[in-house]
Amino acid sequence: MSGDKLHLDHQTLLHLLAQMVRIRVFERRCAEMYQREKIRGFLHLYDGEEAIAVGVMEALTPHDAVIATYREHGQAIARGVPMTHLMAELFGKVEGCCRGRGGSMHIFDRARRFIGGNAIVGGGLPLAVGTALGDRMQGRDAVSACFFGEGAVDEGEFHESLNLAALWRLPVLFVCENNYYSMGTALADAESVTDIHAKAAGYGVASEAVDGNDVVAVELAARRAVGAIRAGGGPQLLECRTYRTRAHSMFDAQLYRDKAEVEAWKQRGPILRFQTWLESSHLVFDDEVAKLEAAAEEEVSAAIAFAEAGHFEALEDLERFVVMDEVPA
Amino acid sequence: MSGDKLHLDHQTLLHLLAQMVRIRVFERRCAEMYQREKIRGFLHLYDGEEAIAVGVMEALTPHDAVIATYREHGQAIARGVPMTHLMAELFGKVEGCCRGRGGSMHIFDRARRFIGGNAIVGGGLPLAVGTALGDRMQGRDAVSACFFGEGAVDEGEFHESLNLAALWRLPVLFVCENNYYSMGTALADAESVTDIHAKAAGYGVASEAVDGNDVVAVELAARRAVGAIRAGGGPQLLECRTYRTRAHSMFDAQLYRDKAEVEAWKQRGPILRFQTWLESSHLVFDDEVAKLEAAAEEEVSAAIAFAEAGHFEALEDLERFVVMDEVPA
Amino acid sequence: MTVITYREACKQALRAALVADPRVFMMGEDIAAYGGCYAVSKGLLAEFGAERIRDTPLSESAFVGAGIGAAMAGMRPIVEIMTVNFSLLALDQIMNNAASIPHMSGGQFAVPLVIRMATGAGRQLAAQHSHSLEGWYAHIPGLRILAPATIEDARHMLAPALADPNPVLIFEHVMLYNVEAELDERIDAVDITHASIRRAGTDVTVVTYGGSLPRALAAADTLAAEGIAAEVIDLRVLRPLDMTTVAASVARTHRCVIVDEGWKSGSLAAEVCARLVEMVFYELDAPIARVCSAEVPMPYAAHLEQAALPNAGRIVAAVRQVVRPA
Amino acid sequence: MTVITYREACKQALRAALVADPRVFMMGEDIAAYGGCYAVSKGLLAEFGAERIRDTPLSESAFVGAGIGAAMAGMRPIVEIMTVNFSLLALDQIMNNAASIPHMSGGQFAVPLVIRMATGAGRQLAAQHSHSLEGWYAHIPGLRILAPATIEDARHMLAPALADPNPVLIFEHVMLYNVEAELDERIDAVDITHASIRRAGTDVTVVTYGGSLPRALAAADTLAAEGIAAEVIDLRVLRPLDMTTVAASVARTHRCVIVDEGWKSGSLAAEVCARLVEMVFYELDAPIARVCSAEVPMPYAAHLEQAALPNAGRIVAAVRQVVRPA
Ligand SMILES: Cc1ncc(C[n+]2csc(CCOP(=O)(O)OP(=O)(O)O)c2C)c(N)n1
Ligand SMILES: Cc1ncc(C[n+]2csc(CCOP(=O)(O)OP(=O)(O)O)c2C)c(N)n1
Ligand SMILES: [Mg+2]
Ligand SMILES: [Mg+2]
Repeated sequence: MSGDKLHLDHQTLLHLLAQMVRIRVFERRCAEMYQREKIRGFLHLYDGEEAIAVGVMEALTPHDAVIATYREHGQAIARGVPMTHLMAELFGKVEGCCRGRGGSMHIFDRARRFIGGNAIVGGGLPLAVGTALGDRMQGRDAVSACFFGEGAVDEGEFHESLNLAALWRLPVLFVCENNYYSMGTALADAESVTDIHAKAAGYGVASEAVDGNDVVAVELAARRAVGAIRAGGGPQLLECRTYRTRAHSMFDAQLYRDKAEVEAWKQRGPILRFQTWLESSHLVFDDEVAKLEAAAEEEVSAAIAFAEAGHFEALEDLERFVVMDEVPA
Repeated sequence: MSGDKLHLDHQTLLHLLAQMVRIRVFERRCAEMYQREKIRGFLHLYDGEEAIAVGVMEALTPHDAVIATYREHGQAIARGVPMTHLMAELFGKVEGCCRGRGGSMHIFDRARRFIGGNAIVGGGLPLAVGTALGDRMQGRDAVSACFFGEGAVDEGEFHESLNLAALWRLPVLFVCENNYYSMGTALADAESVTDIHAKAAGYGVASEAVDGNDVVAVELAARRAVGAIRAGGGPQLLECRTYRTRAHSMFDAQLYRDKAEVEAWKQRGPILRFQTWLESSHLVFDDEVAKLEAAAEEEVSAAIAFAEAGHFEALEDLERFVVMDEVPA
Repeated sequence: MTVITYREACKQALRAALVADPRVFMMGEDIAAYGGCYAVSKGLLAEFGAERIRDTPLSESAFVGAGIGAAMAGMRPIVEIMTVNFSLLALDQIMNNAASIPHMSGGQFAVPLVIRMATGAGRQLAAQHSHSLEGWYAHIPGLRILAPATIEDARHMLAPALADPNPVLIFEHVMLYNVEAELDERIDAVDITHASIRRAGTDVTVVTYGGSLPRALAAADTLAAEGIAAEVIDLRVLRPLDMTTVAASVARTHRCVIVDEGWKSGSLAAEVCARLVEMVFYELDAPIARVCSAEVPMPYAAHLEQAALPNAGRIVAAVRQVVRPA
Repeated sequence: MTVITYREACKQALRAALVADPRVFMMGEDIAAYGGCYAVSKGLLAEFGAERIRDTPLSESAFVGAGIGAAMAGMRPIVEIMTVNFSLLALDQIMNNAASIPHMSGGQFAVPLVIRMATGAGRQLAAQHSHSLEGWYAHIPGLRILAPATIEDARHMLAPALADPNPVLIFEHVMLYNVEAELDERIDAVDITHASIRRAGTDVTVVTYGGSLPRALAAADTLAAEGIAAEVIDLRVLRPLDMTTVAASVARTHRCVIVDEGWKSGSLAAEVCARLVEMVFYELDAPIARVCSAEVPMPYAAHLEQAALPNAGRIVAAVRQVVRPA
């Protein structure tokens, strides 16, 4: 699979589905763990948006950097962060990828160049400009993929970051996950122009809007964008239009939207759609889907067991890493 | 004079010239006073840009609000702030419009709704959105005219303010004084897209670029924009293209630009051009120009005398107004 | 007497303000359609409409600046910054405009603006969502800083804040919203100038505010059982500080412990300590002690977070040390 | 021995750092083509080229954040924020990213970033351009804060700052740039951990840093003529504070005056005072005094500005009061 064309072979298709299912199952169990008070704090789930993380991540290499938001379980899983480390993090255990200090909103995984998990809306965009600058100055052929919600477009950081990345032609892939709401505020109540990908023109940044619920479309668009970046075309903006079918966080009564709207989007959910298409096109066998679902369940159960068995960091270590002794190699 | 048409009668033409000359003369004497150490701190002169303040201000009424930057002597004078109060302010005297606390960068004049004088690049834009909002909520038919340099376009505040003003369709006239440099940084080194008025499209804000060295063109464009705002068309952006023919401030060696470039722009200076046109079109008599120049010199000299004769605020009053006792009526 | 939550008290205050003065309006993120991140403004949109209860884009700098401008244009805005954590994005507007314009303009303009924000830790929201910066904001001349710690203050501080011609920042601690208490309906106003002695005592003065008040009161209970009578002072107003009340108390008790959820270095507790040294040094029988947050970005894990925060146990230990040094 | 300006010392430090390590680069507003707002980086563009000496747009939040990202990607950026006054626009990046990511990521990422800024008043730049916030920044865990007050520190603090795996903020006082002094060429390194006794004395400890050091030394001269031997300590490092040096001095002199250009309430001076109370309370023979800036947005007029700032006269008066109370 490369360049502008996807070889939609059997394994690839199954892999895309499996990745989305892994995320979905992981988060279903997260919600359960939240109810059981194993997970606390803010928990932002990704239901309905899985195609974006999965599609984009397929277009990246391990050398690339990924910068995400507080709603980043999907990106982390698609990027290969082990579920065990992820779940242990959510449980606040020292075996978690951030020793339990970060929690759901701050997933970091150095080995996978997964650089947050940022809970300040828009806060990750400048960082991505920086990793791209650092990579370029060191002659690395790496892209910095920066995920953010359409709410981040309201922030000055969006503007400053797009301009800086474009001005210096840095290898940044800006991925806007437009799910039409920032918490309870509808896009049209926050942005005077709701066509986000069109805003890129103000910076001379090439952009594309894509159906964010279509994993193949996302992957294709991401490959095009990453290809353009690697070819020296400067930063690119990908607007993925999608919908969050669950509440914003675990504290949201969803007063701001209709049940019918949510239902309609559920019917267009990325997993349902892709799976239906695969099945109706006879591209997968029945038991393959069941198998990958079972595998996902098993993987998540193992992650929960791992997290359960984990330990809480020693209190003496509370202040460790506030000041670093060295730059990790 | 009203609406889209300027009645270019004799008095009007003379008035426009006189206003520009008043600013020019005022500032020439400011520079002198700076050399004589009567004025200190940062002093940012407006030479070459006078047509913008004068042209825009003609389109406003006393009810409108004006929000400016640290380079605001021109706006203040065109708005009617008495030169005496202005010069006394620059001298740090209590007779100054801000009792000598603000200095050159912070001219305020409540009676004329002149709301700064803001030395943080971009810092005035949110304020203008706010005065426009406040006016609108109180049913006032007032426009908030917000002046800023093209450097402010780099800042997140530009983005946030244009969006908010457009979203709420507030009566803000954004006036970008594009003089192609922010201190020593050329526009092309700061903005990936240098066509500033085009950026307004990202916010659904109507915009126009105008020759900022042509006072009549500026006034016409400002009248169109203000007319559109008063007609309920929401905020408008006016990009006035101009050039600062002096140094950025009194500390600038101008390493970043060619003398020839400056010279070329001087030949296109707003006063020179307008005056030449008036004279060659026989729209003014010779002695009229000399008269208004003399009047300006006299006014400025009187302002200097006023400032000289002024007093320094009593030290006991240092902390006065840090906390206000009441909202001034 | 009715029992209400702190959240409800905040809401009643807002509603009363909106009813009382047509110049009052609210703006902030998710205050309208969503009902407020901590549900404080739930219902106000329906009652007052979208002109006066305004959802804003996620543009902290712009809408805080717009609040300043609207205040200068004659309105009485109540701007909500969802939580203090996001206020850094608006700090330039707060410090360089709201706090500076009155003085810098020679008194020509006032900025009668109220900014409310939630503050504090304790909900496992981790480093970027657990700041307690109200004491830090108290460094800025021109601002008045309020920290309602009781239902009464939550209910009544807003009116005088709106009447103040100066920018007032109100910090509501996230752990207080669900606290319930009786609201004495005979009281219909509070001042925003004085500290308040929440519990009288003779052996030591415990100075605190906001979310730490319940911790300090709990500590005082424990200490009472040991025979140590702690006087607990709620600062209420973090700027300008009412040091007269605090110093008078310390002049009686001769000992002082300051409890503050801010990071210790550069905390408001340091300022209170320094002022006491300036004012009543010769009355002190023991070093002044501080119980503050550990100097760490707040960790997510509950046990680490609790270890980082001031709590009754740490307050009790600090008081014991001050009263009966080992 | 050569006599150079503080400005030149800063520039030499930058040049040496750029020569020593290809990972080092600079970015900031007007540092390249213009040569730096205070001319510190003049000439570096010609010497090192536009890749390593980068003019940025006026986007403080983005380019500071970009510095953080570049540091995490292996570079050693030196970000210049033209002056501290504009740093508020980047504060979210500084506090919520630079200072938080190492701890929050469980030690996976360091942020080896240096941010330089000019600070302080004295040039009649008025309220928005005269802040002295370095002491305020010292509140934030995860940062190291440096305030070079001497030519030697201006020349040599940068190298250890770059070697530090943590974000380091360096504050250069605007009134120091033109100061000239001899640079001892036999000294080729300084530490960034200790305070320094700039003048020994036995009667009182005067603690200060940055732009106030010359004022404190001038005051010590005056006091010496009156027979008061003041020990002057330059904190140098505002976070973490080297209180060992300060406390040891106060334990000898038993008296202390702290001089700090920050606004008094919530100043670094308050923190130093509180620490001394915690550490050497029983050694104190008099209340600790603070000489800070008046709590006003800095006025433009020279006489008002000077009245608002700490100066030798106010320091002398404070010391006299502490040493021989009226
Ligand atoms: C600067 C800032 N302001 C406000 C918040 C509170 N907040 C958390 S998530 C959120 C909504 C963001 O919406 P969007 O960017 O569209 O992402 P989504 O949650 O839809 O994925 C808000 C307002 C925040 N975290 N940071
Ligand atoms: C936020 C901020 N960053 C930097 C500065 C320093 N500074 C003062 S004026 C200026 C240039 C601004 O250029 P522009 O907006 O184009 O206005 P001009 O001076 O050309 O009129 C800069 C960088 C500042 N005052 N505020
Ligand atoms: Mg969204
Ligand atoms: Mg300019």
